[in-house]
Amino acid sequence: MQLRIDLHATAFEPLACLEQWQRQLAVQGHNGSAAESLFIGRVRPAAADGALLVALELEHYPGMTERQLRQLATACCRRHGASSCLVQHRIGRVLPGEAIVLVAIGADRRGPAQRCCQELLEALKHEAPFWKREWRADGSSAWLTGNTPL
Amino acid sequence: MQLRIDLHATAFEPLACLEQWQRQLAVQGHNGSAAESLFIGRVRPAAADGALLVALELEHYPGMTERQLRQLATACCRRHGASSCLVQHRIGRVLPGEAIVLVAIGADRRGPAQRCCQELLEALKHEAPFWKREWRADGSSAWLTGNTPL
Amino acid sequence: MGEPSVDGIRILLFAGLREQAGWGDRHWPAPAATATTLTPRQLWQALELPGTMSSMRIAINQQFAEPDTPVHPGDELAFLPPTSGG
Amino acid sequence: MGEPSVDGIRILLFAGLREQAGWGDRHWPAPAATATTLTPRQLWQALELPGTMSSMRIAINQQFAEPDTPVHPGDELAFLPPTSGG
Repeated sequence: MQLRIDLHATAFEPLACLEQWQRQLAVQGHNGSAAESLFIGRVRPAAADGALLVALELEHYPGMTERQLRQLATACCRRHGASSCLVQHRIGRVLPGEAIVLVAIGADRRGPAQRCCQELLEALKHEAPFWKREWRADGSSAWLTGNTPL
Repeated sequence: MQLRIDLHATAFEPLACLEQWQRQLAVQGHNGSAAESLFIGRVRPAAADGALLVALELEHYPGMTERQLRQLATACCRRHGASSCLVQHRIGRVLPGEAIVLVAIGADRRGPAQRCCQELLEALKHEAPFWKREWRADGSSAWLTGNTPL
Repeated sequence: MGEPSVDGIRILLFAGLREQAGWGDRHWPAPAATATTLTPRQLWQALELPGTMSSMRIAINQQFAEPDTPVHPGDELAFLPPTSGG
Repeated sequence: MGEPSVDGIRILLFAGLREQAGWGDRHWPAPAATATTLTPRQLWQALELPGTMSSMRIAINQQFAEPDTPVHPGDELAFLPPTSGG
Protein backbone atom coordinates (compact mmCIF):
# COMPACT_ATOMS: atom_id res chain seq x y z
CA MET A 1 0.00 0.00 0.00
CA GLN A 2 1.32 3.42 -1.03
CA LEU A 3 0.82 5.97 1.72
CA ARG A 4 1.77 9.60 1.96
CA ILE A 5 0.78 12.07 4.64
CA ASP A 6 1.87 15.71 4.83
CA LEU A 7 1.04 18.57 7.14
CA HIS A 8 1.32 21.97 5.45
CA ALA A 9 2.11 25.08 7.48
CA THR A 10 1.26 27.28 4.48
CA ALA A 11 -1.34 27.14 1.71
CA PHE A 12 -1.25 24.03 -0.48
CA GLU A 13 -2.81 23.56 -3.89
CA PRO A 14 -4.78 20.27 -3.96
CA LEU A 15 -4.45 19.69 -7.70
CA ALA A 16 -0.70 20.33 -7.62
CA CYS A 17 -0.37 17.86 -4.73
CA LEU A 18 -2.36 15.29 -6.69
CA GLU A 19 -0.14 15.73 -9.74
CA GLN A 20 2.95 15.24 -7.63
CA TRP A 21 1.39 12.18 -5.97
CA GLN A 22 0.50 10.73 -9.38
CA ARG A 23 4.11 11.19 -10.53
CA GLN A 24 5.41 9.61 -7.31
CA LEU A 25 3.14 6.58 -7.76
CA ALA A 26 4.18 6.23 -11.41
CA VAL A 27 7.88 6.28 -10.46
CA GLN A 28 7.16 3.49 -8.00
CA GLY A 29 5.56 1.47 -10.79
CA HIS A 30 2.03 2.01 -9.50
CA ASN A 31 -0.16 2.93 -12.45
CA GLY A 32 -3.45 4.74 -12.05
CA SER A 33 -5.98 2.85 -9.92
CA ALA A 34 -9.19 1.70 -11.59
CA ALA A 35 -11.08 3.72 -8.99
CA GLU A 36 -9.95 6.84 -7.21
CA SER A 37 -12.12 8.65 -4.69
CA LEU A 38 -11.04 12.09 -3.55
CA PHE A 39 -12.15 14.73 -1.13
CA ILE A 40 -11.09 18.36 -0.84
CA GLY A 41 -12.21 20.46 2.13
CA ARG A 42 -11.88 24.25 2.17
CA VAL A 43 -12.43 26.94 4.79
CA ARG A 44 -15.92 28.47 4.66
CA PRO A 45 -16.25 32.25 4.53
CA ALA A 46 -18.50 32.24 7.62
CA ALA A 47 -17.98 31.22 11.24
CA ALA A 48 -20.22 28.65 12.94
CA ASP A 49 -22.49 31.45 14.23
CA GLY A 50 -22.76 33.01 10.76
CA ALA A 51 -20.33 35.86 11.41
CA LEU A 52 -17.79 36.76 8.75
CA LEU A 53 -14.72 34.56 9.19
CA VAL A 54 -11.31 36.15 8.81
CA ALA A 55 -9.29 33.00 9.32
CA LEU A 56 -9.38 29.53 10.76
CA GLU A 57 -6.49 28.63 13.03
CA LEU A 58 -5.53 24.97 13.11
CA GLU A 59 -3.59 23.85 16.16
CA HIS A 60 -2.22 20.33 16.29
CA TYR A 61 -0.16 18.03 18.51
CA PRO A 62 3.18 17.75 16.71
CA GLY A 63 4.31 14.16 16.56
CA MET A 64 1.05 12.60 17.67
CA THR A 65 -0.88 14.09 14.73
CA GLU A 66 1.43 12.54 12.13
CA ARG A 67 1.50 9.23 14.02
CA GLN A 68 -2.25 9.14 14.46
CA LEU A 69 -2.94 10.04 10.82
CA ARG A 70 -0.63 7.24 9.75
CA GLN A 71 -2.37 4.74 12.01
CA LEU A 72 -5.85 5.81 10.91
CA ALA A 73 -4.93 5.75 7.22
CA THR A 74 -3.19 2.39 7.41
CA ALA A 75 -6.07 0.75 9.28
CA CYS A 76 -8.72 2.24 6.99
CA CYS A 77 -6.91 1.25 3.79
CA ARG A 78 -6.32 -2.27 5.07
CA ARG A 79 -10.00 -2.62 5.97
CA HIS A 80 -11.09 -1.62 2.47
CA GLY A 81 -8.21 -3.09 0.50
CA ALA A 82 -7.18 0.31 -0.85
CA SER A 83 -3.90 0.42 -2.75
CA SER A 84 -2.93 4.07 -2.38
CA CYS A 85 -3.67 6.82 0.07
CA LEU A 86 -2.70 10.48 0.08
CA VAL A 87 -3.59 12.77 2.99
CA GLN A 88 -2.67 16.45 2.96
CA HIS A 89 -3.73 18.58 5.91
CA ARG A 90 -3.21 22.21 6.75
CA ILE A 91 -2.01 23.52 10.09
CA GLY A 92 -1.65 27.13 11.22
CA ARG A 93 -3.68 30.07 9.98
CA VAL A 94 -5.93 29.12 7.06
CA LEU A 95 -7.84 31.73 5.06
CA PRO A 96 -11.39 31.36 3.71
CA GLY A 97 -11.33 29.45 0.43
CA GLU A 98 -8.00 27.80 1.18
CA ALA A 99 -7.83 24.02 1.29
CA ILE A 100 -7.69 22.41 4.75
CA VAL A 101 -7.70 18.77 3.77
CA LEU A 102 -7.19 16.54 0.77
CA VAL A 103 -7.79 12.79 0.87
CA ALA A 104 -7.19 10.64 -2.23
CA ILE A 105 -7.81 6.89 -2.14
CA GLY A 106 -6.98 4.49 -4.95
CA ALA A 107 -8.55 1.03 -5.11
CA ASP A 108 -9.54 -1.56 -7.66
CA ARG A 109 -13.27 -0.88 -7.33
CA ARG A 110 -15.32 2.23 -6.75
CA GLY A 111 -17.16 1.00 -3.64
CA PRO A 112 -14.06 0.39 -1.51
CA ALA A 113 -12.41 3.59 -2.80
CA GLN A 114 -15.46 5.69 -1.88
CA ARG A 115 -16.05 4.05 1.49
CA CYS A 116 -12.37 4.27 2.44
CA CYS A 117 -12.21 7.95 1.49
CA GLN A 118 -15.31 8.76 3.54
CA GLU A 119 -14.28 6.75 6.56
CA LEU A 120 -10.78 8.18 6.63
CA LEU A 121 -12.18 11.70 6.37
CA GLU A 122 -14.46 11.06 9.37
CA ALA A 123 -11.59 9.45 11.26
CA LEU A 124 -9.27 12.39 10.79
CA LYS A 125 -12.06 14.78 11.73
CA HIS A 126 -12.75 12.96 14.98
CA GLU A 127 -9.67 10.92 15.88
CA ALA A 128 -6.72 13.13 15.02
CA PRO A 129 -5.42 15.82 17.40
CA PHE A 130 -6.40 18.96 15.48
CA TRP A 131 -8.19 21.94 16.98
CA LYS A 132 -9.88 24.75 15.09
CA ARG A 133 -10.22 28.31 16.25
CA GLU A 134 -12.39 30.74 14.32
CA TRP A 135 -11.15 34.30 14.02
CA ARG A 136 -13.94 36.78 13.34
CA ALA A 137 -13.84 40.20 11.72
CA ASP A 138 -14.26 41.98 15.07
CA GLY A 139 -11.03 40.44 16.35
CA SER A 140 -12.75 37.90 18.59
CA SER A 141 -12.04 34.20 18.35
CA ALA A 142 -13.49 30.93 19.60
CA TRP A 143 -12.30 27.34 19.70
CA LEU A 144 -14.63 24.90 17.99
CA THR A 145 -15.62 21.92 20.07
CA GLY A 146 -16.83 19.76 17.24
CA ASN A 147 -17.11 19.36 13.49
CA THR A 148 -19.76 20.57 11.09
CA PRO A 149 -22.47 17.93 10.77
CA LEU A 150 -21.95 15.28 8.12
CA MET B 1 -25.85 25.41 -10.00
CA GLN B 2 -22.72 25.27 -12.16
CA LEU B 3 -22.81 22.28 -14.50
CA ARG B 4 -20.42 21.11 -17.13
CA ILE B 5 -20.51 17.86 -19.04
CA ASP B 6 -18.09 16.81 -21.77
CA LEU B 7 -17.62 13.66 -23.81
CA HIS B 8 -14.02 13.11 -24.92
CA ALA B 9 -13.25 11.15 -28.07
CA THR B 10 -9.56 11.04 -27.12
CA ALA B 11 -7.65 10.67 -23.85
CA PHE B 12 -8.34 13.35 -21.24
CA GLU B 13 -6.24 14.23 -18.21
CA PRO B 14 -8.50 14.40 -15.11
CA LEU B 15 -6.29 16.83 -13.19
CA ALA B 16 -5.99 19.18 -16.18
CA CYS B 17 -9.79 19.09 -16.57
CA LEU B 18 -10.19 19.90 -12.89
CA GLU B 19 -7.82 22.84 -13.15
CA GLN B 20 -9.72 24.19 -16.11
CA TRP B 21 -13.03 23.68 -14.26
CA GLN B 22 -11.66 25.49 -11.21
CA ARG B 23 -10.64 28.44 -13.39
CA GLN B 24 -14.04 28.47 -15.09
CA LEU B 25 -15.82 28.52 -11.72
CA ALA B 26 -13.55 31.30 -10.46
CA VAL B 27 -14.30 33.42 -13.54
CA GLN B 28 -17.99 32.98 -12.83
CA GLY B 29 -17.44 34.23 -9.29
CA HIS B 30 -17.84 30.80 -7.73
CA ASN B 31 -15.05 30.30 -5.23
CA GLY B 32 -13.95 26.89 -4.03
CA SER B 33 -16.72 24.89 -2.36
CA ALA B 34 -16.29 24.00 1.31
CA ALA B 35 -16.61 20.36 0.31
CA GLU B 36 -15.65 18.76 -2.97
CA SER B 37 -16.08 15.06 -3.64
CA LEU B 38 -14.43 13.61 -6.72
CA PHE B 39 -14.21 10.31 -8.50
CA ILE B 40 -11.86 9.19 -11.26
CA GLY B 41 -12.40 5.88 -13.04
CA ARG B 42 -9.74 4.28 -15.22
CA VAL B 43 -9.62 1.27 -17.52
CA ARG B 44 -8.38 -1.88 -15.80
CA PRO B 45 -5.56 -3.85 -17.45
CA ALA B 46 -7.67 -7.04 -17.40
CA ALA B 47 -10.93 -8.05 -19.06
CA ALA B 48 -13.90 -9.28 -17.01
CA ASP B 49 -12.73 -12.89 -17.51
CA GLY B 50 -9.19 -12.05 -16.40
CA ALA B 51 -7.66 -12.02 -19.89
CA LEU B 52 -5.25 -9.25 -20.80
CA LEU B 53 -7.20 -6.26 -22.03
CA VAL B 54 -5.91 -4.37 -25.05
CA ALA B 55 -8.57 -1.69 -25.09
CA LEU B 56 -12.06 -0.86 -23.94
CA GLU B 57 -14.37 0.47 -26.63
CA LEU B 58 -17.07 2.86 -25.46
CA GLU B 59 -20.03 3.21 -27.76
CA HIS B 60 -22.69 5.79 -26.97
CA TYR B 61 -25.93 7.22 -28.32
CA PRO B 62 -24.97 10.65 -29.62
CA GLY B 63 -27.44 13.25 -28.49
CA MET B 64 -29.25 11.10 -25.97
CA THR B 65 -26.08 10.53 -23.93
CA GLU B 66 -25.44 14.24 -23.44
CA ARG B 67 -29.12 14.91 -22.75
CA GLN B 68 -29.39 12.05 -20.29
CA LEU B 69 -26.17 12.98 -18.46
CA ARG B 70 -27.48 16.52 -18.11
CA GLN B 71 -30.81 15.30 -16.73
CA LEU B 72 -29.17 12.87 -14.30
CA ALA B 73 -26.65 15.45 -13.08
CA THR B 74 -29.23 18.20 -12.68
CA ALA B 75 -31.63 15.97 -10.74
CA CYS B 76 -28.90 14.54 -8.52
CA CYS B 77 -27.41 17.95 -7.69
CA ARG B 78 -30.84 19.40 -6.94
CA ARG B 79 -31.62 16.47 -4.63
CA HIS B 80 -28.42 17.02 -2.65
CA GLY B 81 -28.19 20.79 -2.93
CA ALA B 82 -24.83 20.60 -4.71
CA SER B 83 -23.52 23.86 -6.11
CA SER B 84 -21.19 22.63 -8.87
CA CYS B 85 -20.93 19.52 -10.98
CA LEU B 86 -18.36 18.46 -13.53
CA VAL B 87 -18.73 15.25 -15.52
CA GLN B 88 -16.11 14.17 -18.04
CA HIS B 89 -16.63 10.88 -19.86
CA ARG B 90 -14.65 9.08 -22.52
CA ILE B 91 -16.09 7.62 -25.68
CA GLY B 92 -14.30 5.57 -28.35
CA ARG B 93 -11.29 3.36 -27.83
CA VAL B 94 -9.84 3.71 -24.31
CA LEU B 95 -6.54 2.13 -23.33
CA PRO B 96 -5.75 0.46 -19.98
CA GLY B 97 -4.82 3.10 -17.42
CA GLU B 98 -6.61 5.88 -19.28
CA ALA B 99 -9.40 7.75 -17.52
CA ILE B 100 -12.98 6.84 -18.49
CA VAL B 101 -14.88 9.06 -16.14
CA LEU B 102 -14.40 12.03 -13.85
CA VAL B 103 -17.12 13.33 -11.56
CA ALA B 104 -16.51 16.36 -9.32
CA ILE B 105 -19.23 17.67 -7.01
CA GLY B 106 -18.98 20.85 -4.97
CA ALA B 107 -21.31 21.46 -2.03
CA ASP B 108 -21.36 23.29 1.26
CA ARG B 109 -20.98 20.14 3.37
CA ARG B 110 -19.10 16.89 2.94
CA GLY B 111 -22.13 14.57 3.31
CA PRO B 112 -24.13 15.99 0.40
CA ALA B 113 -20.99 16.29 -1.75
CA GLN B 114 -20.06 12.64 -1.15
CA ARG B 115 -23.57 11.28 -1.58
CA CYS B 116 -24.18 13.32 -4.74
CA CYS B 117 -20.88 12.16 -6.27
CA GLN B 118 -21.67 8.51 -5.52
CA GLU B 119 -25.25 8.65 -6.72
CA LEU B 120 -24.36 10.43 -9.93
CA LEU B 121 -21.62 7.88 -10.64
CA GLU B 122 -24.11 5.02 -10.20
CA ALA B 123 -26.67 6.88 -12.32
CA LEU B 124 -24.30 7.37 -15.23
CA LYS B 125 -23.17 3.76 -14.97
CA HIS B 126 -26.73 2.46 -15.16
CA GLU B 127 -28.90 5.17 -16.71
CA ALA B 128 -26.80 6.65 -19.48
CA PRO B 129 -26.59 5.09 -22.95
CA PHE B 130 -22.98 3.87 -22.95
CA TRP B 131 -21.84 0.41 -23.96
CA LYS B 132 -18.47 -1.16 -23.28
CA ARG B 133 -16.74 -3.69 -25.47
CA GLU B 134 -13.60 -5.40 -24.24
CA TRP B 135 -10.88 -6.05 -26.79
CA ARG B 136 -8.54 -8.87 -25.77
CA ALA B 137 -4.97 -9.59 -26.80
CA ASP B 138 -6.06 -12.45 -29.09
CA GLY B 139 -8.13 -10.06 -31.18
CA SER B 140 -11.45 -11.25 -29.79
CA SER B 141 -13.95 -8.87 -28.26
CA ALA B 142 -17.11 -8.98 -26.17
CA TRP B 143 -19.78 -6.49 -25.21
CA LEU B 144 -20.27 -6.12 -21.48
CA THR B 145 -23.81 -6.47 -20.29
CA GLY B 146 -23.35 -4.82 -16.92
CA ASN B 147 -21.01 -2.92 -14.68
CA THR B 148 -18.39 -4.15 -12.25
CA PRO B 149 -19.98 -4.65 -8.81
CA LEU B 150 -20.05 -1.68 -6.50
CA MET C 1 -48.14 16.52 -46.95
CA GLY C 2 -44.80 16.75 -45.08
CA GLU C 3 -41.31 15.57 -45.88
CA PRO C 4 -40.70 11.83 -46.14
CA SER C 5 -38.12 12.14 -43.34
CA VAL C 6 -40.77 13.60 -41.05
CA ASP C 7 -43.26 10.95 -42.05
CA GLY C 8 -41.04 8.03 -41.24
CA ILE C 9 -39.79 6.63 -37.96
CA ARG C 10 -36.02 6.48 -37.49
CA ILE C 11 -34.96 3.32 -35.71
CA LEU C 12 -31.56 3.00 -34.04
CA LEU C 13 -29.83 -0.07 -32.63
CA PHE C 14 -26.67 -0.07 -30.49
CA ALA C 15 -23.74 -2.23 -29.42
CA GLY C 16 -24.37 -6.00 -29.46
CA LEU C 17 -27.92 -5.62 -30.78
CA ARG C 18 -26.68 -3.54 -33.73
CA GLU C 19 -24.10 -6.18 -34.58
CA GLN C 20 -26.52 -9.09 -34.24
CA ALA C 21 -29.10 -7.34 -36.38
CA GLY C 22 -26.52 -6.32 -38.96
CA TRP C 23 -27.73 -2.72 -39.09
CA GLY C 24 -27.85 0.27 -36.76
CA ASP C 25 -29.98 2.96 -38.39
CA ARG C 26 -33.11 2.35 -40.42
CA HIS C 27 -36.03 4.34 -41.69
CA TRP C 28 -39.50 2.85 -41.18
CA PRO C 29 -42.05 4.32 -43.52
CA ALA C 30 -45.02 5.62 -41.54
CA PRO C 31 -46.96 8.34 -43.32
CA ALA C 32 -48.26 11.00 -40.97
CA ALA C 33 -51.72 10.54 -42.46
CA THR C 34 -51.89 6.90 -41.30
CA ALA C 35 -54.30 6.44 -38.44
CA THR C 36 -52.55 3.30 -37.13
CA THR C 37 -50.64 3.71 -33.87
CA LEU C 38 -47.30 1.94 -33.76
CA THR C 39 -45.49 0.82 -30.59
CA PRO C 40 -41.87 -0.24 -30.02
CA ARG C 41 -43.15 -3.75 -29.34
CA GLN C 42 -44.82 -3.94 -32.75
CA LEU C 43 -41.80 -2.50 -34.52
CA TRP C 44 -39.46 -4.95 -32.74
CA GLN C 45 -41.57 -7.81 -34.14
CA ALA C 46 -42.05 -6.26 -37.58
CA LEU C 47 -38.29 -5.73 -37.92
CA GLU C 48 -37.65 -9.30 -36.76
CA LEU C 49 -34.97 -8.14 -34.37
CA PRO C 50 -32.84 -10.83 -32.71
CA GLY C 51 -33.22 -11.91 -29.08
CA THR C 52 -35.89 -10.84 -26.65
CA MET C 53 -37.09 -7.29 -26.39
CA SER C 54 -37.57 -7.62 -22.62
CA SER C 55 -33.80 -7.33 -22.09
CA MET C 56 -33.73 -4.04 -24.02
CA ARG C 57 -34.50 -0.53 -22.90
CA ILE C 58 -36.44 1.69 -25.25
CA ALA C 59 -35.93 5.35 -26.02
CA ILE C 60 -38.28 7.53 -28.03
CA ASN C 61 -36.83 10.86 -29.10
CA GLN C 62 -33.87 10.20 -26.80
CA GLN C 63 -35.98 9.75 -23.66
CA PHE C 64 -36.58 6.40 -22.02
CA ALA C 65 -39.99 4.97 -22.90
CA GLU C 66 -42.05 1.80 -22.49
CA PRO C 67 -42.61 -1.03 -24.99
CA ASP C 68 -46.18 0.14 -25.56
CA THR C 69 -45.58 3.89 -25.69
CA PRO C 70 -46.96 5.07 -29.05
CA VAL C 71 -44.39 5.97 -31.69
CA HIS C 72 -45.39 8.71 -34.08
CA PRO C 73 -44.18 9.64 -37.54
CA GLY C 74 -41.09 11.79 -37.20
CA ASP C 75 -40.05 10.06 -33.98
CA GLU C 76 -36.65 8.54 -33.31
CA LEU C 77 -36.94 5.10 -31.71
CA ALA C 78 -33.94 3.30 -30.21
CA PHE C 79 -33.52 -0.17 -28.76
CA LEU C 80 -30.81 -0.14 -26.10
CA PRO C 81 -29.07 -3.28 -24.83
CA PRO C 82 -28.03 -3.22 -21.13
CA THR C 83 -25.81 -0.17 -20.65
CA SER C 84 -22.49 0.09 -18.84
CA GLY C 85 -21.02 3.55 -18.47
CA GLY C 86 -18.56 5.16 -16.13
CA MET D 1 20.11 7.71 38.74
CA GLY D 2 19.02 8.93 35.31
CA GLU D 3 18.50 12.38 33.77
CA PRO D 4 15.88 14.65 35.33
CA SER D 5 14.16 14.85 31.96
CA VAL D 6 13.78 11.08 31.95
CA ASP D 7 12.62 11.02 35.55
CA GLY D 8 9.88 13.57 35.10
CA ILE D 9 6.57 13.41 33.32
CA ARG D 10 6.01 15.92 30.53
CA ILE D 11 2.49 17.27 30.53
CA LEU D 12 0.98 18.97 27.48
CA LEU D 13 -2.24 20.94 27.12
CA PHE D 14 -3.82 22.09 23.87
CA ALA D 15 -6.19 24.67 22.40
CA GLY D 16 -8.85 26.02 24.77
CA LEU D 17 -7.55 24.02 27.73
CA ARG D 18 -4.05 25.42 27.26
CA GLU D 19 -5.41 28.95 27.22
CA GLN D 20 -7.65 28.44 30.24
CA ALA D 21 -4.83 26.87 32.23
CA GLY D 22 -2.38 29.55 31.16
CA TRP D 23 0.31 27.04 30.24
CA GLY D 24 0.85 24.34 27.62
CA ASP D 25 3.95 22.38 28.53
CA ARG D 26 5.02 21.48 32.07
CA HIS D 27 7.43 19.11 33.72
CA TRP D 28 6.07 17.07 36.66
CA PRO D 29 8.85 15.76 38.86
CA ALA D 30 8.49 12.02 39.29
CA PRO D 31 11.72 10.25 40.13
CA ALA D 32 12.04 6.83 38.53
CA ALA D 33 12.81 5.36 41.97
CA THR D 34 9.39 6.37 43.33
CA ALA D 35 7.13 3.39 43.80
CA THR D 36 3.93 5.46 43.57
CA THR D 37 1.92 4.94 40.40
CA LEU D 38 0.50 8.11 38.91
CA THR D 39 -2.56 8.31 36.64
CA PRO D 40 -3.83 11.08 34.36
CA ARG D 41 -6.80 11.49 36.72
CA GLN D 42 -4.48 12.14 39.69
CA LEU D 43 -2.32 14.54 37.72
CA TRP D 44 -5.37 16.45 36.46
CA GLN D 45 -6.37 17.03 40.09
CA ALA D 46 -2.86 17.72 41.33
CA LEU D 47 -2.35 20.33 38.60
CA GLU D 48 -5.73 21.90 39.43
CA LEU D 49 -6.64 22.01 35.75
CA PRO D 50 -9.79 23.96 34.79
CA GLY D 51 -13.08 22.34 33.80
CA THR D 52 -13.95 18.67 33.91
CA MET D 53 -11.56 15.99 32.81
CA SER D 54 -14.41 13.87 31.43
CA SER D 55 -14.67 16.15 28.39
CA MET D 56 -10.98 15.61 27.61
CA ARG D 57 -9.23 12.81 25.79
CA ILE D 58 -5.95 11.60 27.16
CA ALA D 59 -2.81 10.60 25.32
CA ILE D 60 0.22 8.93 26.86
CA ASN D 61 3.30 8.94 24.65
CA GLN D 62 1.14 10.18 21.78
CA GLN D 63 -1.31 7.28 21.94
CA PHE D 64 -4.84 7.59 23.25
CA ALA D 65 -5.15 6.28 26.83
CA GLU D 66 -7.65 6.10 29.68
CA PRO D 67 -7.89 8.35 32.79
CA ASP D 68 -6.56 5.53 34.95
CA THR D 69 -3.81 4.24 32.69
CA PRO D 70 -0.57 4.42 34.72
CA VAL D 71 1.84 7.19 33.74
CA HIS D 72 5.50 6.41 34.24
CA PRO D 73 8.56 8.63 34.65
CA GLY D 74 9.75 9.63 31.18
CA ASP D 75 6.25 9.53 29.74
CA GLU D 76 4.58 12.33 27.81
CA LEU D 77 1.02 12.93 29.00
CA ALA D 78 -1.40 15.15 27.07
CA PHE D 79 -4.90 16.35 27.85
CA LEU D 80 -6.82 16.91 24.62
CA PRO D 81 -10.00 18.99 24.36
CA PRO D 82 -12.57 17.81 21.77
CA THR D 83 -10.81 17.69 18.40
CA SER D 84 -11.98 19.01 15.06
CA GLY D 85 -9.83 18.22 12.06
CA GLY D 86 -10.38 18.01 8.33
